[in-house]
Amino acid sequence: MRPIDLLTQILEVIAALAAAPLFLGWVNQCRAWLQNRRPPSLWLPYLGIRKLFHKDAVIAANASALFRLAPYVVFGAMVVAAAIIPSMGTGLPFTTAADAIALVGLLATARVFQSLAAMDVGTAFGTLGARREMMVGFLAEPALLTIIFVASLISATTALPEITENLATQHLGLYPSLAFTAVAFTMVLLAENARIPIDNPATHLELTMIHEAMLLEYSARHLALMEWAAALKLFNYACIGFALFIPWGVSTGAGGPAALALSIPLLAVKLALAGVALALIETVSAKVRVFRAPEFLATAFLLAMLGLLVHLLLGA
Amino acid sequence: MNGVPFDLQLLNMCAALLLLLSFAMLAQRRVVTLVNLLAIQGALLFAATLLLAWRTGQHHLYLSAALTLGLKVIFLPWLLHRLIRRLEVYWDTEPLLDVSGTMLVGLVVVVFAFSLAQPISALASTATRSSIGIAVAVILLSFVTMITRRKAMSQVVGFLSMENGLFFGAMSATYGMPMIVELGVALDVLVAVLVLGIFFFQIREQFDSLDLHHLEALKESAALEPRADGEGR
Amino acid sequence: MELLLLIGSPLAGALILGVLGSRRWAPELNALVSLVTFLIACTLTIRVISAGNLLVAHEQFFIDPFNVFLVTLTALVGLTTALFSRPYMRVEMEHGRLSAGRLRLYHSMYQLFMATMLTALTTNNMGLLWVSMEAATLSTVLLVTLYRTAASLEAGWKYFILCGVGIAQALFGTILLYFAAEHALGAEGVSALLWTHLNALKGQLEPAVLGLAFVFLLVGYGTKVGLAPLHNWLPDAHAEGPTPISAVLSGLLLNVAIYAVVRCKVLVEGSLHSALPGQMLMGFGLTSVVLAAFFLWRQRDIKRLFAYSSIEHMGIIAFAFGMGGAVANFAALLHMTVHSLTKSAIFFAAGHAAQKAGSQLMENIRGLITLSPTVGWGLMMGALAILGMPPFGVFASEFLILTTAMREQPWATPILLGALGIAFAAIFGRVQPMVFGETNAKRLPHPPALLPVFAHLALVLALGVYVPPYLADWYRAAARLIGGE
Amino acid sequence: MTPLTHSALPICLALLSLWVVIGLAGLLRPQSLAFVARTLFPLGALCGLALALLAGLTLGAPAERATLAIGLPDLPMHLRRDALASVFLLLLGGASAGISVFAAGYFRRGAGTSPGLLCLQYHGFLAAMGLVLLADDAYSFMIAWETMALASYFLVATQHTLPEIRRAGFLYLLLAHVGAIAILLSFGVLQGGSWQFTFDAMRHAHLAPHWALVAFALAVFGFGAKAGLVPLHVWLPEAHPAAPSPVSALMSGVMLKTAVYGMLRVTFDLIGHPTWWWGLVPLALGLLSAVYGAVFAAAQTDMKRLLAYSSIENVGIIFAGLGLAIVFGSVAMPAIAALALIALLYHSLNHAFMKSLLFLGTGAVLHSTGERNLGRLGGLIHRMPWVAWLSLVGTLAMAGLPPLNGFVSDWLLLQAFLFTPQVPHTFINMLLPLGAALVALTTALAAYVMVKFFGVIFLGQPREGALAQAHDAGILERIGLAYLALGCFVLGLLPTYVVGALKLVAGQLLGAAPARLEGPWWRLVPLPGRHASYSAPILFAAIIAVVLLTALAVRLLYHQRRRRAAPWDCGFGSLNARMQDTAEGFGQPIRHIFGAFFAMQRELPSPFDRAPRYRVSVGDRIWQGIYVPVGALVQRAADTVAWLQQGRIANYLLYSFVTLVVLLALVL
Repeated sequence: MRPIDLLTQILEVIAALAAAPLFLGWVNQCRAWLQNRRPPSLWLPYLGIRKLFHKDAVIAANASALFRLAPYVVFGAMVVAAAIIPSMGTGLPFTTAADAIALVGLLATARVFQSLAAMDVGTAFGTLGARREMMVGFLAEPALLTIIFVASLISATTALPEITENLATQHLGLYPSLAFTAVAFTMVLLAENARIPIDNPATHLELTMIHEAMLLEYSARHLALMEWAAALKLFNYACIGFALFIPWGVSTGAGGPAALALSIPLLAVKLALAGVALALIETVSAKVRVFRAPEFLATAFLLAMLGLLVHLLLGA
Repeated sequence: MNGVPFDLQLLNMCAALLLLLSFAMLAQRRVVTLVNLLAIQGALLFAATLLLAWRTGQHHLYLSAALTLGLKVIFLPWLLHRLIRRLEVYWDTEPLLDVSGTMLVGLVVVVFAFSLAQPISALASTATRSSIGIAVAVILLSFVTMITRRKAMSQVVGFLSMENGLFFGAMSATYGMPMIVELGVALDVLVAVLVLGIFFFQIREQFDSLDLHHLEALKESAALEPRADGEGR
Repeated sequence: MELLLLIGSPLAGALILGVLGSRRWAPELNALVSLVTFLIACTLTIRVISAGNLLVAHEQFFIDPFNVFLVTLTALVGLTTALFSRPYMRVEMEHGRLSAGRLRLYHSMYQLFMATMLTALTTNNMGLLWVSMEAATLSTVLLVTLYRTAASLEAGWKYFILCGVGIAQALFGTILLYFAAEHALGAEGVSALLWTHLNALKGQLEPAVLGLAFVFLLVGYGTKVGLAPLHNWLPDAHAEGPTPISAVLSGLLLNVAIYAVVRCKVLVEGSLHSALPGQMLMGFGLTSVVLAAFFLWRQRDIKRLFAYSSIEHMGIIAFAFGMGGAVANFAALLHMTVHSLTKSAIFFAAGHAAQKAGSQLMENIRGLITLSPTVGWGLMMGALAILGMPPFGVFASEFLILTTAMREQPWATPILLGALGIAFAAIFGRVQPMVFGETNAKRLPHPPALLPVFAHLALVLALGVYVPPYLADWYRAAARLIGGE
Repeated sequence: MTPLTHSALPICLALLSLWVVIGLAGLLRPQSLAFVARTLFPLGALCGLALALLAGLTLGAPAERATLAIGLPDLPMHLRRDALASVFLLLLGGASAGISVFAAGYFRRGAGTSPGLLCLQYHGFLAAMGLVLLADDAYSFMIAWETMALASYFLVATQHTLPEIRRAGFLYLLLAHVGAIAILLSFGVLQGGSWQFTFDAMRHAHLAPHWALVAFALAVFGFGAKAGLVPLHVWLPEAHPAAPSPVSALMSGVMLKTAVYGMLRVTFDLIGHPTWWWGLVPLALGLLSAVYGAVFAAAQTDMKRLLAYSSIENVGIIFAGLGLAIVFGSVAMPAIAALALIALLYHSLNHAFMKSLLFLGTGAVLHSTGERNLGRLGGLIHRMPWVAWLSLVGTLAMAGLPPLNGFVSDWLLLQAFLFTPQVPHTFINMLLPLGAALVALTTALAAYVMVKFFGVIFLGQPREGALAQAHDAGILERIGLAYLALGCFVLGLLPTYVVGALKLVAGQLLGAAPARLEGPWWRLVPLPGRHASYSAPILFAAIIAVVLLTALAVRLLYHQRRRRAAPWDCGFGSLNARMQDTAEGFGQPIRHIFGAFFAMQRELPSPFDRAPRYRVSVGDRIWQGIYVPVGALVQRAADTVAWLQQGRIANYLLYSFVTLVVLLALVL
């Protein structure tokens, strides 16, 4: 384990923690522009989180310890996940502890805890949100796994850094299978992060919301952690996307400080572009009814499996 | 029939008559007459046994002839007549098959019986080998009789005539069985008839009739009503 | 000597009980006589194990491994049944279903029946065999009608006529046998019907005649075995008689009948040198198993149910003997043993159950386990045993029979297994609600004496996990005798 | 150690017979709970623990044989203990220890079977399962197998006064018996002409390929019926809920695994060299069962039925692994075959612990609330914290979440699935990744099911007033639950050791020498030379660390002020318990998406109903499609046959006559 790798590892986690809200803010800003609204401040998420941390926590009378434990677990899972995803370099020492499948498992853990916490108080919205979240989850998770299978079949490993390295270093080739999976991945990303067309982060319209419904009972620091975790989740998904589909620019195997230094601005650029794209999608598409959500996700799942088949057929 | 000694002719005559009697039983509807026919059958059997005994000079045959006389000619008919009088069963109801049909079946059966007896007669060393076929025929015919009857009494008569057929078969094939067996058989027949007597009275007091259609309650083909609790399905 | 005592003691018992059978202590006397018979049988067995086969009374009687174990079994079950009938018949008297006179009839006929069966088993003379078989029918016919109900009379009548006619066929078969024998070894009269002699020179017997003889014998004795389609008297007779009689009919008489069939088969096979007799037996066996399985599916009367199960098992045994060979014969003998033990035990339990419920209809019998645990468990265990559930002995024999069938007659295996499956569903589906479930009847004051049930079941269980070597050798010897080289 | 390795088998036997003795001892004072439950059951638990330890220690020891003097005259009872048997003995002993301790506190006096008899049946059940694993000839195997079925049947029928329980018991025993018949036939084929029914003879018998196939198919049928493989699963959701909870735990956690054991024994040990495409059968059936079970579990409203269906799902996953192992093993890829085999064995172990844990949890809930219907539970985490938090462990494990044990086996299985490109059959290359996708779907569904299970029972507001009186489990029950939960953690956090042990079995079954484990103890590498790795301890530590750090940071940087208040009711009225999702409501998306699976009847209230009620019942298409028609067919056949017997003596005479004539014509 080289010191540079350790450095990369630390940098990545810090970057994730720091930049996640920023990314969220950026996306919101882009959306505002595209919708001809005055954009909110880029730092708004930070301010919100800071404010929440200062507030008094109000907890439902019949909330159990699980309710208060959940935010920490969710947040922790997201941070650990951030440490697994090679967003800057592939020589991450920690990634030996968990491969892509474990990463999906981590995300699932976060989801389960969030849903359980939402059911804990026993309000109509909490359970409703939990149910919908799990519904989205059990369709999105296999889709995500299948996407990862394609990538790992291409590079004969399930370790995320090696997939990235593999895809980044070999000569630029076209992978039709990856085209399919890229689309599928985008859909999963939208669904998992409660974006339009599955959910609308900007509204509290009861009948349609999923993610917000689960957070209704949370306040103050717990809510702050949840929000932050949500931002991290979006950030992580974006990074997974980069790692799988546009891996170029991360500092690979023997890459020294220079490569690392180069990879950071590249990451920023990717994120910026991703934010624009996300905002664009959310602007042009309309939110679907909850009943339609399964179809949307099933499509994603099928696309992923299609990608799998294409890969097996064409060997690419 | 030239070349065949006279007594043998007589024997064959008896055999033929036995067959005729079985046909008569097959056709006969009156219970009393049935019993009489049975008695005549017994008498013929007695005669045949006597002839055979005299011809072959086997002494145990005399004994069995005596048995036949006592049991089948005198005792059983007497008993049956008595039962009939006590129970007032004179007529059998219409058989399941009409007379001509029964006769036709009987004919087929006889042919079958003869072809059946062919190999046996071929081997038999006895003088009466030719009548084995008739014995078989008598057995099968009384079987048919039992099948076609509805009154308990006439079924019994059929049963007894079957015993007669067996006896005749034993006679004509092997000049009778060993003594101990003969005695045993005779004893069994005797007991059987006694048991029958008891039976008739029991049935009578139960159903005040000897018509067998009373005795058709125990069967599987009855439609089952659904079981109390629908378990086991 | 023991042999004559063996037959003599029940005969004497029959005479004595014929006179004193209505006394208060008559049941005990009955049991005592059976005990004596059993003891004699045991001494006889020991004697045979040590000294080998016996031939006595001018060779009219003989003992070889094949019949000696049946003799012991018969005496044993006879004893336990007498023990069981002691309280049972008393209760029947109290319920007013029996008069003293009938009880006397019952006792003396019971002993007579024992005597006839023992004679049939031990006689060396095919003619005497026939006589005693007929006598067995006659002695039980009046027992079947003991209750004088309409149903019992009908049952008795059918029993009498069908078995009478059947047995008549057997007589003709015997005559043909005698004829063939005489033809083969000249007119030496008496000895021509002795099985030992016939067996000695079965090779010379005339095949054509023996073929015919076998058909008559098979149809005749097969009627008493209850092989379908000759079985129609069996369910009625077994269901309508008093329970002890059902027990001995199912447990013993069927064995004796099949014993007779097998004796004949040995001779015939010896002379025919063809598989025809075996095939006939197998055909009868399969038909019985399949038909019985389907009949079982519709039963509502508890004793009828188990009567049909007897038909099924007789079918299995017939099939096994039909296959022949050392293993199959061995298995068939084992199956005869365990079946008669289990089935009589079941009838004991079922009798008590019906007595408590006051009805033989199964939907009136419920929740035995709360009503009287011993009866409940007895019935449940018995049913499971008869269904071939390990570790009971029935499974052991069925295991051997099935595996042999896979080798000898693969085509028949699926049929057998299917029938067994259906029988399982049928019987178990009816026994379970009788044993378990709730009942509105009140718990019994005194538990019934079910020692015989559990004694039998224990034996069956023991046979399932361990067949003692001497018993095994004994079975092997018998199997060899029957022609499993 | 050495003395152990040479005398493990006798000790195993001694322990099994000790179980029997304990059971019989229960008859001494059948009515005394203090004696039976508080004394005998803990003894049984110790016995199980000893068995587990012994099996674990002697796992690597060479196989031992023994021959007892009992059995059939020509077929004395053969016994054999090898690595495969040991693993399952470990499973049996380990899981049953916890279950017995729980049972000691669980059994109360009540209706149904008396405690003493229950004790006999329970320990007889355990001993029979042990004997199944040790049997080395067809006869003793069948005896043990059927005794196992019988004992469990009686345990299922404990509450025999309820008709539906009797029905469940009947269905169970019937299917078990049919399955046993198939197994018997399979052995009959396997002996391959030697007519020796010892397993050794079967090992050495050379079967023609088609006969081997027949034997395999029969085995799949027979053992599948016991394992609850679709479409032979119908008994399982009836029988498991019917039994008392410790028994449900035993049946679901341990007994189903004996079927897996039998499958492995027959396929790899007795048949030896399966053809590659045979594997597709268990693979397909397994995947079908997995999805089917998960979907139905999500739709259940009875907590024990839910767990029963989830057992079907897990058995499905195990059989899928079996299929993989067969495929890879027969195309000469022993390493990956071993991986699949390890995955399925691992999953069997995991399932034994987590499913027992959950069943016992439901048992505790059942006892304190008398309620099995999810619709009348809720909020129990406040009333019974022990049960709730321990069950949470099982829930997470069952949902396949890292770092608990459920995830490890899933991970191994997926690794095995993903290693197909080298398979020489393009067909399989196509198929297996799709299978992987299905496994992923199943795992995700399992998470859904488990959230429903835990959330509806333990979280939210109590749906019934009576739940306020619920009390937590007793001390013995807690010990049992804690033991099993600990098992989940150990299996989850130290996978390298478990895999190392399981490799021995793989070596025995596939003939491949167990490759030395590479990498340090804390890192699990699926295959030598694979760069994917998973380290449960580190991952766990990392999460804990981050959580603690965050908590610490929050505590240091900010205040800890906290207020309790009524939950937010959106401004209208006060919230009540009926506003939360019911079990039906939680299952709605599944019913919506997988509607094709169910035969649903729904009663929708009309808008004018005074008291609107929504009712939905979910039926099983397979039951209506296969079992009902078969029953009807037999019934019709029986009715037809019954026509033969019309009670007319004349007909009977006619039968005899015809028979006579026909036979005579035959011999003529």
